[in-house]
Amino acid sequence: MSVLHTDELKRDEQIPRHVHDADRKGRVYVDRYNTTQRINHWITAALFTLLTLSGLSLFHPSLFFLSNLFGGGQDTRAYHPWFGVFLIVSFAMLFVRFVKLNVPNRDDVRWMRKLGNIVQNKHAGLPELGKYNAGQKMVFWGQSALISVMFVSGIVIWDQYFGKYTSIDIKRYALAAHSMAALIAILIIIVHIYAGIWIKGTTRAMIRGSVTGGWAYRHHRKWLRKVALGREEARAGEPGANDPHSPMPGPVSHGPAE
Amino acid sequence: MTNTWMDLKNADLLIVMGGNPAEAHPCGFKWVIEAKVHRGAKLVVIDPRFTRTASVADFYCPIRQGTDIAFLSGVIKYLLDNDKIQHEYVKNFTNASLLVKENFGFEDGLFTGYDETKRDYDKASWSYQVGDDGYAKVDETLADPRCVINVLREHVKQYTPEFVERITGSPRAKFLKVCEMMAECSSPDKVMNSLYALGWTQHSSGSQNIRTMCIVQMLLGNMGVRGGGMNALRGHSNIQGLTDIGLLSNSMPGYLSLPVEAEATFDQYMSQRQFKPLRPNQMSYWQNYPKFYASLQKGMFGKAATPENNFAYDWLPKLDATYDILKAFELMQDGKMNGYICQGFNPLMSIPDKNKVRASLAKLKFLVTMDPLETETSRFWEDHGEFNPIDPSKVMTEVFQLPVTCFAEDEGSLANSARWLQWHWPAQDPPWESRTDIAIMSGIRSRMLALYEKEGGTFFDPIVNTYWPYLDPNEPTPDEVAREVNGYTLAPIKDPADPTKTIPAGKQLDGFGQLQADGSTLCGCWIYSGQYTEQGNAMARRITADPDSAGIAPNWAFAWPANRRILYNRASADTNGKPWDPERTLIKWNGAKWVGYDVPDYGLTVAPDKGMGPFILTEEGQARLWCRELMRDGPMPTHYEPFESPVVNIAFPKVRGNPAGRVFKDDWLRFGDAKDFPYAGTTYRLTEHFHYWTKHAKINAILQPEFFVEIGEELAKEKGVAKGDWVRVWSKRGSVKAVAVVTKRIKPLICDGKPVHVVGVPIHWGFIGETIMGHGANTLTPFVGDANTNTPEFKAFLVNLERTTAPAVA
Amino acid sequence: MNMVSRRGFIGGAAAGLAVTTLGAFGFGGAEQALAASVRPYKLSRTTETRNTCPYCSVSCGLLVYSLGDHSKNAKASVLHIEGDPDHPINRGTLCPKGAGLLDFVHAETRTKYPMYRKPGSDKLERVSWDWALDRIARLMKDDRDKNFVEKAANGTTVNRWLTTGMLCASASTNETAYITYKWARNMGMLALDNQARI
Amino acid sequence: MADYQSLDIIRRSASTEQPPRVRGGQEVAKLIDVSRCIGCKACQAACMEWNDLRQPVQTCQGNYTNPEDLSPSVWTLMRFTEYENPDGNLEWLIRKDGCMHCSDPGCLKACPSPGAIVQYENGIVDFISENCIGCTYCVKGCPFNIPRINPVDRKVYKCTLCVDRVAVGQAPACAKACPTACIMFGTKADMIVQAESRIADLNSRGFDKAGLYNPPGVGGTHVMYVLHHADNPRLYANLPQNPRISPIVALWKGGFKVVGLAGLALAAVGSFFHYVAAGPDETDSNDETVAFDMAHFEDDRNASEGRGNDVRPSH
Repeated sequence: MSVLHTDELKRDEQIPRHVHDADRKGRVYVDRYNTTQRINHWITAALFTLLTLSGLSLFHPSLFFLSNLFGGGQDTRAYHPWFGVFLIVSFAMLFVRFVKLNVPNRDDVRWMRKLGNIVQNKHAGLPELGKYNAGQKMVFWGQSALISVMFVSGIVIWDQYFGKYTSIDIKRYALAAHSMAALIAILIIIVHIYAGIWIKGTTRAMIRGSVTGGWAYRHHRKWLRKVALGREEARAGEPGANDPHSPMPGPVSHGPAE
Repeated sequence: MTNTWMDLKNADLLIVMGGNPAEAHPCGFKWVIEAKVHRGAKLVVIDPRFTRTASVADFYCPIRQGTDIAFLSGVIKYLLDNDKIQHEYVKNFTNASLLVKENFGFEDGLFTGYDETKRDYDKASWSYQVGDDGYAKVDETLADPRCVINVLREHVKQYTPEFVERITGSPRAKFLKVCEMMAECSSPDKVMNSLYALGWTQHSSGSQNIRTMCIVQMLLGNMGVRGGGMNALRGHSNIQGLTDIGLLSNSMPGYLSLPVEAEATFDQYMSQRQFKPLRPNQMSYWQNYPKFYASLQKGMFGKAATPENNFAYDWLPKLDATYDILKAFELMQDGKMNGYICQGFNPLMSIPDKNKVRASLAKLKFLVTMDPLETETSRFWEDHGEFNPIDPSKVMTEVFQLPVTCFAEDEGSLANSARWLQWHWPAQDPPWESRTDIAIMSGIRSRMLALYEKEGGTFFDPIVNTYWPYLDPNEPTPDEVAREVNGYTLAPIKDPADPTKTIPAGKQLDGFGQLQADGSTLCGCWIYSGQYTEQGNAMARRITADPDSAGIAPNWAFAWPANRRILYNRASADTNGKPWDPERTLIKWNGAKWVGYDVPDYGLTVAPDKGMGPFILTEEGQARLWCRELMRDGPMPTHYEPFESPVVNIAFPKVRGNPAGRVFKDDWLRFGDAKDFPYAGTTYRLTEHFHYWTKHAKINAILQPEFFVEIGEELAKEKGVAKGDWVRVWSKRGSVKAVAVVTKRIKPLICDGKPVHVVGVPIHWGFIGETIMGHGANTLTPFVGDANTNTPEFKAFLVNLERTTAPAVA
Repeated sequence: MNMVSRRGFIGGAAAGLAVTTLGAFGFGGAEQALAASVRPYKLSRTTETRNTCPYCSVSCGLLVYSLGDHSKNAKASVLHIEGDPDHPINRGTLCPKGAGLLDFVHAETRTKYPMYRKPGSDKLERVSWDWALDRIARLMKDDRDKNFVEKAANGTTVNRWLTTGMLCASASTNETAYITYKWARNMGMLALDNQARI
Repeated sequence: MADYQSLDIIRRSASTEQPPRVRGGQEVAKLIDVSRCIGCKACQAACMEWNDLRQPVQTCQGNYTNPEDLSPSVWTLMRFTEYENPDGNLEWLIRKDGCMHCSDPGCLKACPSPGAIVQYENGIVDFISENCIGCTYCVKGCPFNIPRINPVDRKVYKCTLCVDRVAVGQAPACAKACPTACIMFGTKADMIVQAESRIADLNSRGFDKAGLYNPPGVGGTHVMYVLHHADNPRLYANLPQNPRISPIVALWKGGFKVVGLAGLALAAVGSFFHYVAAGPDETDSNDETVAFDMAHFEDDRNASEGRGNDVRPSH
């Protein structure tokens, strides 16, 4: 991005490399997700959407019309498990990228206690947070668990290829588990999406890859500090090797961010 | 069948022995179930295997195959000892009181007159004591030891329950339970019904098996009554008809018999066919033989058959031996048969000793098969690996496989087991290039005729003079033929029913009562007369009414003879003409004539006090507990072991098999003994299949896809065979591989203290069709025939068995 | 900025989800018409013919249904067979053999054309009817001329032909049987038998 | 496909709309009297013939049950069991397996595709292939393990009770063919009366426990058995003792379906109202400035902190 500078200020190339000056004076952007991560996320999101639409069409009669999006019931039934297969791959990549930053810590507990305030947009007395807050971590772990459940149960009920390996009784449990897990997962995603709408400035992270400095300061101040001090790589999954606050124990080597 | 299929519902006790109707005749068997459901009847099954029939039976008794005569002789003894017989019936309607010749006897398993070298009897002593009046002597008191019933009593005395158990392996308690159930039916209001089929006929003593049950039924008074009778469940749709029409080596239509060589002249021939009554006032209906004969010969040769030439008597081929199927293949094997025509028959699979059959066919100059299906026989020369090992290049037989229409494409009548003649109509056009049998036979005939007319040849008078009045000589219509079989007048005749009337020439006959011996009537098969009268084709009638639900349906199609549905129905009423059981009225005497639901098998106006017996075809007018010289192997049944038996005959240890049973010389060498072949094999049908036809039908192939053998759990354990394993079963004649069905339904039979294991071999697989290729059951079976009918002994033979691997796919 | 439109997309998805969810409570109105139907009855315009089962001797009455109405240009072909309910014995029932008759009528292995195998050959070859019948007549006549026995050794007239035999079909009609009898017996054939023997 | 409207539908899978119920009709049923079954498989043959089904020919597995199992082209199957009763006598128990046409069909309950499974007012439960999506939920819904998926067209098949025949007043092919009238067909009421007389007959023949199998757990069935050992249906090739729709399936397709969707709706609607009530959570210029300062004046980090403390503008 091309940025104009004032003489008093550090030139862009002088400030930490994941912070960039904005067009507007006195504003910065902080890198949050690189392109691969964003593509990975959106592929996952798209698959999840397809799975939700196709899955729901088979879940409740009134939603059966959604199967028309996929060319009818037979096609919906045929595609759904394949979406699932792609999702599991895509999600596994996300998981690997983000798992280290999603390990819960004591800040999360304190943050959770203030949840009542948070939903009222009151941030007073909140702990400073690293890259993710407890809610985001819950989304992460919740989806990880539920997608695993859906994958395993999905295989069991994927009659076309795996029908002969399990008894009908096991399949019945699998079906119940699958649909229950799916509902919870969708619920989580609704909250996830809404959070993106509600917390202004959030979606930019996944679309442009960066957030405004203010957003970072407001929601993930600990993270911002590290980024601003150049102590932490801004990109998720690339924690600063020397960061004593980092919950991650050892260095992880990654490819270039951009 | 003496009775109808529906009439089975009128029985109180149904004995299935020597048959498996649930499996082989399911739709007829429904009437057994009806008897159970609506009458509370009991069903008893006596069989080596717990069959599908047994699965719905009230009582099942196992028996070793080939020992039915011992079992039933035990029953006869039980009935006589316990006085459980229908006295009035036995005394009046059977020959119980007639006196047997003094010099008739039985010793060591042989009747008087046996000639071991001929394996045949001189039957001179097998007749009644005849009085000065020419009639058989009687003792009405039944006290004379030569009374038939006393001779019979003496004959069966050794068959105690213990002895029966030793021979048959039927547990004594079960045997006695069967005796008790049967004995109940000696009361006039209780009726037993015997259903049998090839489980009795396919034995070297097959005819005598049936005889034995006939005796039981006579003692119980169950012949000629509703719900009773002897019911032979015939195997094929028109096997009855073909036999009626005389397509047996020694027959002519209507059970007339071909002359034998000794009957050089017509007078000699007729002297053997007098059927003079043996008791006063008897009808002895066969006395009309000359009428039947003359009318038949008019049908065969038309104008060329005249009273002067004894209706072309000399043109009839004369027998020097019996040319049955077994004999035909024996001739083939010996190179004495050059041509063979199989009009819808599959001898390679149906005749015992498949290896012998294949080798015999290979010696033919030409073989013609006419069949709607490709048969194994038409491809006997084709190498199918272990299923049909042969080198085609060494087989010099010319083979013609001609496509023929099937039931769906042809028209005509079939005679069912109950003697009903039913007409059917074609439902589709002949597919591909198939033609009707009639067209093919006529086509060959026309060509041969032309050749004879052009080239001359050996004695062709009978060929050129054959009566062939059909509009299209190359394809006579079934309608034309049916009219001829029924018969018509050739010249005006007096109406026998009303001598004041004359029936003009060219009219269809109303029945065989109108036949004449002078050549003024023509009739292709006298017993069928009435099938196509001036009123039309009676076989096409479809009137369902059945008064009193008697199981008769008198106006549905036509039943021979004379539309009579239950044979010997006069015997359903007592000596006064009153039904034994009013609930089961068939016919009764109303003071002037016989009336009822069926056509009376009797003189319509002959009063009961005239002393005429109810069995109008016999010379005695009575049923025969002892049958004179009419059977080749004895006037009374005797237990003989099958030719291949796991045990020796404990009744007569010196006798192997039926002393008069048919065995060719080379076949003695192809018998095995119990040392090498310890298990008792038997063959049978399964309900899913019909012989070797349905293996061509996908549906039936799906239902029973593959050749298997059935063995009991005990034998399986002994041989280390599990359900579904492959086993090899072999006899002295050949070896087969099959899947093992290990079952609780076959149990070892304890015969004379030692267990006999039964090996069941169903028959339905071959190397052509939709089913999986299989060896034929006839690979195993012996080439031996019943003494009277020459029917092969498919039901009892010896095999060995071992575990093996699946056959190589050919 | 395209950001707005992206957000709009996300919001739209959420709203869509809400709407579809609401739809599940009966506001959807997306029901299809109740158009489920039964299979058409396949015999409604077929030709029904009375026949008799060709297998065992119970002689079950059949109703044979065929395609085509016997009009000039329609080739009749059986498409279904079931029991004749009027028939006094089977009253409409059929056993597994009878119920499978359709597959006998249309069996793959039905004979289609006259076929001939030459001596020593390993195959059947298609021939014409005329050729086959001519050849059979020739073979039979030659055999009869050569081997017919007019007189026995003792001079009795016997007029028999023993070197060609015949087996007759247990499922052919009485009319076929009669024609067969007349033809075979009048030539002097004695080795003439049928399934009753077996 | 022609729609004869000869049979009215009373239940339709995956449908919330009530089918028309003004006209009422008689329920029909098939009564299978196992005590008079001879295992001849005529029913199987007739079923294949009428419905134009031909399973590939299999092999013999060492018993009489052929084909080995129900399949998309095997809608009914005789299952053979050899049973030695306590008296030591053998009984060959032969049961015709196939769809029971439950009054409360588990398949229909489980089916997600509208109109793929219907129940007619006469009690017949039929699969309408054109609506079948091949998910095999019906397989899991069925308490009798009957429906089978065809891997080629991915549609599920089972006995239709010959609905096409019944619609024109004929008995199902199997019932018509059955040689021993072991399979009877008529109104359900008549079949129950028929069963009673059969049970009385069996009682008189020593089968004290003979009875009718019309399991209440699925609301009764339109294919019923007369069993000689009604106290132990498991003897008959594992006929369930007390079949009912699996509680798991009932849960999944019952309350959960509604509660689950309600939950989703609540979440969506709730979110919207939250937005309306609480409004967006936005960063203000203060936050931005602090962040800018942090990036550009890292030494002054502590000084600039605190400025961002939260007083949210309320909109």
